[in-house]
Amino acid sequence: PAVLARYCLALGDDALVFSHRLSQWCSNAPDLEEDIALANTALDLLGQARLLLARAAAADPALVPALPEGSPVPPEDALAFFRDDRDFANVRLAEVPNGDFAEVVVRLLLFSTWRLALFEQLAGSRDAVLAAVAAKGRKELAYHREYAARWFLTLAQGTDESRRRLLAALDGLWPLWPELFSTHPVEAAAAEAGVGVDPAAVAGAVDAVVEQVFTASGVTRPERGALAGVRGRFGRDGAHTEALSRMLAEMQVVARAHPKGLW
Amino acid sequence: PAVLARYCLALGDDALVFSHRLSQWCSNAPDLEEDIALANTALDLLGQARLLLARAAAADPALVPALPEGSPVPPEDALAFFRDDRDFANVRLAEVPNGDFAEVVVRLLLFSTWRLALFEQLAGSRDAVLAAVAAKGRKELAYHREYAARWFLTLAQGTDESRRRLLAALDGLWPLWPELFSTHPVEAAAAEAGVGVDPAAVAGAVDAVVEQVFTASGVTRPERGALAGVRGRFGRDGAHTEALSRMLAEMQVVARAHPKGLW
Amino acid sequence: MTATAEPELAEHFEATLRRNDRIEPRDWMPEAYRATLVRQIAQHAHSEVIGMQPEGNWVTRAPSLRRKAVLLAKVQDEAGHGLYLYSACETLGTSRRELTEKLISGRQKYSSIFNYPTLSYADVGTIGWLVDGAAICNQVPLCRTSFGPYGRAMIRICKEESFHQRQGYELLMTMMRGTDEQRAMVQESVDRFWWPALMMFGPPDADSPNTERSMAWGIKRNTNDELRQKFVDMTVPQARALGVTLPDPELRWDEQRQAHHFGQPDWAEFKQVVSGNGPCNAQRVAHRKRAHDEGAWVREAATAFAAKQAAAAEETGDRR
Amino acid sequence: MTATAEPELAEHFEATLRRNDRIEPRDWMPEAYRATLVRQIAQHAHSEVIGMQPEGNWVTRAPSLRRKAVLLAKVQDEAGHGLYLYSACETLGTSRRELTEKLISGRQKYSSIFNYPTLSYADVGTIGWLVDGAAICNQVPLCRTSFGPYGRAMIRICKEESFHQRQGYELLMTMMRGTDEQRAMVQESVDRFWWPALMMFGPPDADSPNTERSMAWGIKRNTNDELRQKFVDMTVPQARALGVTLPDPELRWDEQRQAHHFGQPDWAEFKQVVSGNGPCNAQRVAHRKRAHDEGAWVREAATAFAAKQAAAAEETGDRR
Repeated sequence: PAVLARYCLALGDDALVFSHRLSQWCSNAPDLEEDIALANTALDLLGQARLLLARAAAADPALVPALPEGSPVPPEDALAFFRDDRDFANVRLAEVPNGDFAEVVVRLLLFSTWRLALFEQLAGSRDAVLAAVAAKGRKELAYHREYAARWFLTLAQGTDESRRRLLAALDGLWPLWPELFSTHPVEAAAAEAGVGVDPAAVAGAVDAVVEQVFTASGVTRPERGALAGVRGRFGRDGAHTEALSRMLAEMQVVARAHPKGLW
Repeated sequence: PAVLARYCLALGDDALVFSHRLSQWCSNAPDLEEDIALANTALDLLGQARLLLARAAAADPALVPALPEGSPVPPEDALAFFRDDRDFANVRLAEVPNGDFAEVVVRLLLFSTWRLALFEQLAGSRDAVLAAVAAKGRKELAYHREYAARWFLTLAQGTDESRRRLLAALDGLWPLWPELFSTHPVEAAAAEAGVGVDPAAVAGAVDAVVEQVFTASGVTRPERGALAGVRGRFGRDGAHTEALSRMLAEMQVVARAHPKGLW
Repeated sequence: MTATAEPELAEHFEATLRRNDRIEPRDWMPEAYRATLVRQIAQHAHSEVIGMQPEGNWVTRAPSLRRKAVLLAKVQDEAGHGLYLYSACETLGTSRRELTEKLISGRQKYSSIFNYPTLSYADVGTIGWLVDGAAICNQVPLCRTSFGPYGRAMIRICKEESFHQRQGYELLMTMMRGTDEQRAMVQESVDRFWWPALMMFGPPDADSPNTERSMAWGIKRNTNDELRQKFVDMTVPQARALGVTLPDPELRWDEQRQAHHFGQPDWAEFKQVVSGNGPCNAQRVAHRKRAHDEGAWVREAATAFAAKQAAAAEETGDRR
Repeated sequence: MTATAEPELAEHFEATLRRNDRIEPRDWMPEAYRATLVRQIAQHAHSEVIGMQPEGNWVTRAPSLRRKAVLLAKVQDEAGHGLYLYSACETLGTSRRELTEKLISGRQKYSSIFNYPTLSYADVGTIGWLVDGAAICNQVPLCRTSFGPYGRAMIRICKEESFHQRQGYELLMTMMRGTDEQRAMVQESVDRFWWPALMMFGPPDADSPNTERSMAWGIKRNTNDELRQKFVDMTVPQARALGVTLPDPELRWDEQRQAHHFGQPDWAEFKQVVSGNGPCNAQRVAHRKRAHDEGAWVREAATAFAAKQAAAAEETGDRR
């Protein structure tokens, strides 16, 4: 159960953190349709995050931060709002600060392609809750991927400016890609136990999908190396970029100001 | 003493909040010299803020937020880090988010011209501490004003682009100017008691200085009306812009995470 | 247009109004009716779009994941409402692009309520309860408005607004069951939004010169003061149930009128806000303009891509 | 230059070095000496400027007003050091502008330590203690470097760095007297920065091909490994006094050598960071480039204004 809990927390944090970045687009998108689409994606991921954090808390209540006696804060919120950045297990791709619209398109393409592959496997998890979350989530992720791939093609072939921005975004995010396929001990243990997926096992399939989008768009794969961790530790280990603690300062401020608050 | 405390708090908050905005320029200025100059200005104002908050706390300890028993946090930090935006008494000019370099030049010109006029009067305050703070601060403020006026002239007469940006910044900040001269009851009472200055009393003199800078730079005074308050309440009353609570979320996050911390 | 004489068309238009039937985009309509409608619908669309900002201000600070989802969904709905309403304008021959230009250059207005800042999470609830509540009072009669696409958009919008209003009220109810600080937040928020909410119905009837004509055209169904009274009567018992006071010392039940007597908002403040000096006017328009300007390259790319696709399709067609 | 023959000039240069005297900007010097110096001083200047970012990251979150003042003043000092060092480069005929271009286009490097993130307020203390400590070990010998302006800049810089180091150590000492969480923060921070601090002395001597020539020229006074040893010997007792452990299982006092034995940093990681894939390389350079680009219009305005002033002064002069 400790492995299951930590595994659900990792997948939940990916969704929670990237959902937050997407929610920062609210009222800032290039057009109303995109504002709606990005909010919708943020909502889908937020929904996944809530189920996964709740599963994590149920599987191992020791994970949930202690709150003042009598606090009505539910476990999902205790996990979301009362952990520090070093206790978040999300990959760094989820947390980097927003750039322009090309950046969100590329990030969403990479994130949803990867996560969809994981969820397709996870639909067969021995943990029934996780399997159900994955079964529901894969439809959402397939839609996100479609949306991102469509815009990837559009920006790649739209104007010189859009292509320039798309390539710059891809170049900037590419160093974060390998981290998604480096197996963390928790993932290895979860795969071993039949509840989770080893991301390295889906690397080939995921790469083929991304390559297909690149080819259709006339984009060549960047050659940037992987972004190093800190002492070999990555996002899953709680070693994040400087951006995460800033993001959490904003995200958690009201909840933390009212540890006994009822919302 | 309650009036003196609230008066010192208002002047202290002006300095604290604008100092924070200036400190956000750190490593972002157009050149190293400007980075140094803006940091220096931020430091001067931070120094003023510390003395004024300490004076406020000494004059009326009831103003200082309560902290957990055994907390070693000194009063100046309790005031800076453990009040919410609605308890800050700074004028809104101090808090609005940073724009480009023209914005900081105009804001610093307006702020330092106004504050210098106040401090010149305050040097004769019946409160010896406040008088000493003002006597020291006026030299700093005179320097800040010189710096801002020099850049105001440079940007006004530099390039078309710099002039365009300067005028846009001036236009954007001008609605915040009248608030600086609207007398708050605490200011009126402090002036009455001979410890403070009624800002309305220095309005003419301050305006003449600003007008001089405008004339030298070939800039005409904007015609924008005053920014309304909320139900007639302004920054001094704790009615702030949306930006202040966001700024404080970041500024206060570490201190609040460690209410018993020793730094 | 040239086939039928104008007096005849005008008679047909008037007859439709008399029957309380709907005018449809292809029907003939007087130019003044069209212009008034475009202005009114555009102002409403702009209000939805600008209205995303004050609530959006708290999306990233929502204090629970459930509240974050509710708020994000609500702001998303507002974008949707903006879309329907711009579409209704397009049936009248005015493009979204044109209207957006008017919004960001300050030539068209939006509801003055959004020129007030949101200063605590309680404001999210208060906006749902009071602001959406006032909007519903304004909008329910518009479901029967004479112009078809507008009326149909309003039916959908009102349904969603009612949902938002209940959600807002429920947030406040929940907070009132929380800590003392939370209760104080709710009261403070209601104190700030009460008068601006009353202003949402527009100036008193005596100062509202266009009301009569809009009512004759079936674009408006009630006067400002009628709607304001209705809102107050509806809201007072809700405030009591919530446990907050409304900041109006004159407020009392008038047994004779069987309605509440209430004080007048500060109409000088209203004028100041409408004329552009409200606490957030410049900020709101600048935010919209920035987002719009920053998105220009994306919209251009989409247009260029669509043109290339169309050209390619045509070429393929030619070759066949 | 043409007046005196090159061999004679070279002899004069070598003699100055032998006497441990200073070479001054107007003196003749070999081109390779000049180029090496420019590269070394520029890299140092860039390190000061880039070094503003990891600490600047915490200026807006400093947990007390005193610490905020101390940190802001420190970051300001770093900008000042950047200024002196760019000036020293200018005496060698290379402008700040040119060097900045090289920095933001990635053609010149800065200290690899700044490619690690700062993740808690304890990092501010650790950077002062370990990073500035290591920098001082590197730099104190440079006060006696053969090139005059560089040596004099180093004297001033070292004085300020020592001050910063003491402030950093004092912050950590204070935090260690605070809460358990604070002590854990300090330990975690030291764990992260220990190895990168050791890497600041550069690769092992065996892999440092330029050391010999730089030492002959008096640009460098000690080898990398000598300095690293000195740093470890200096730091171990400080760590003990502080109450933290250093994350090196091999670390122990070697009675025979009268020095500490310590493990080797992960040199593969070092190479990865130096070659641009460290956790923050791209971020740091992008930040600098953005600030520089955003400031272009200001620098242009200042130049244009100065030119106008000069022209006006000339015209006034002409008329007299």
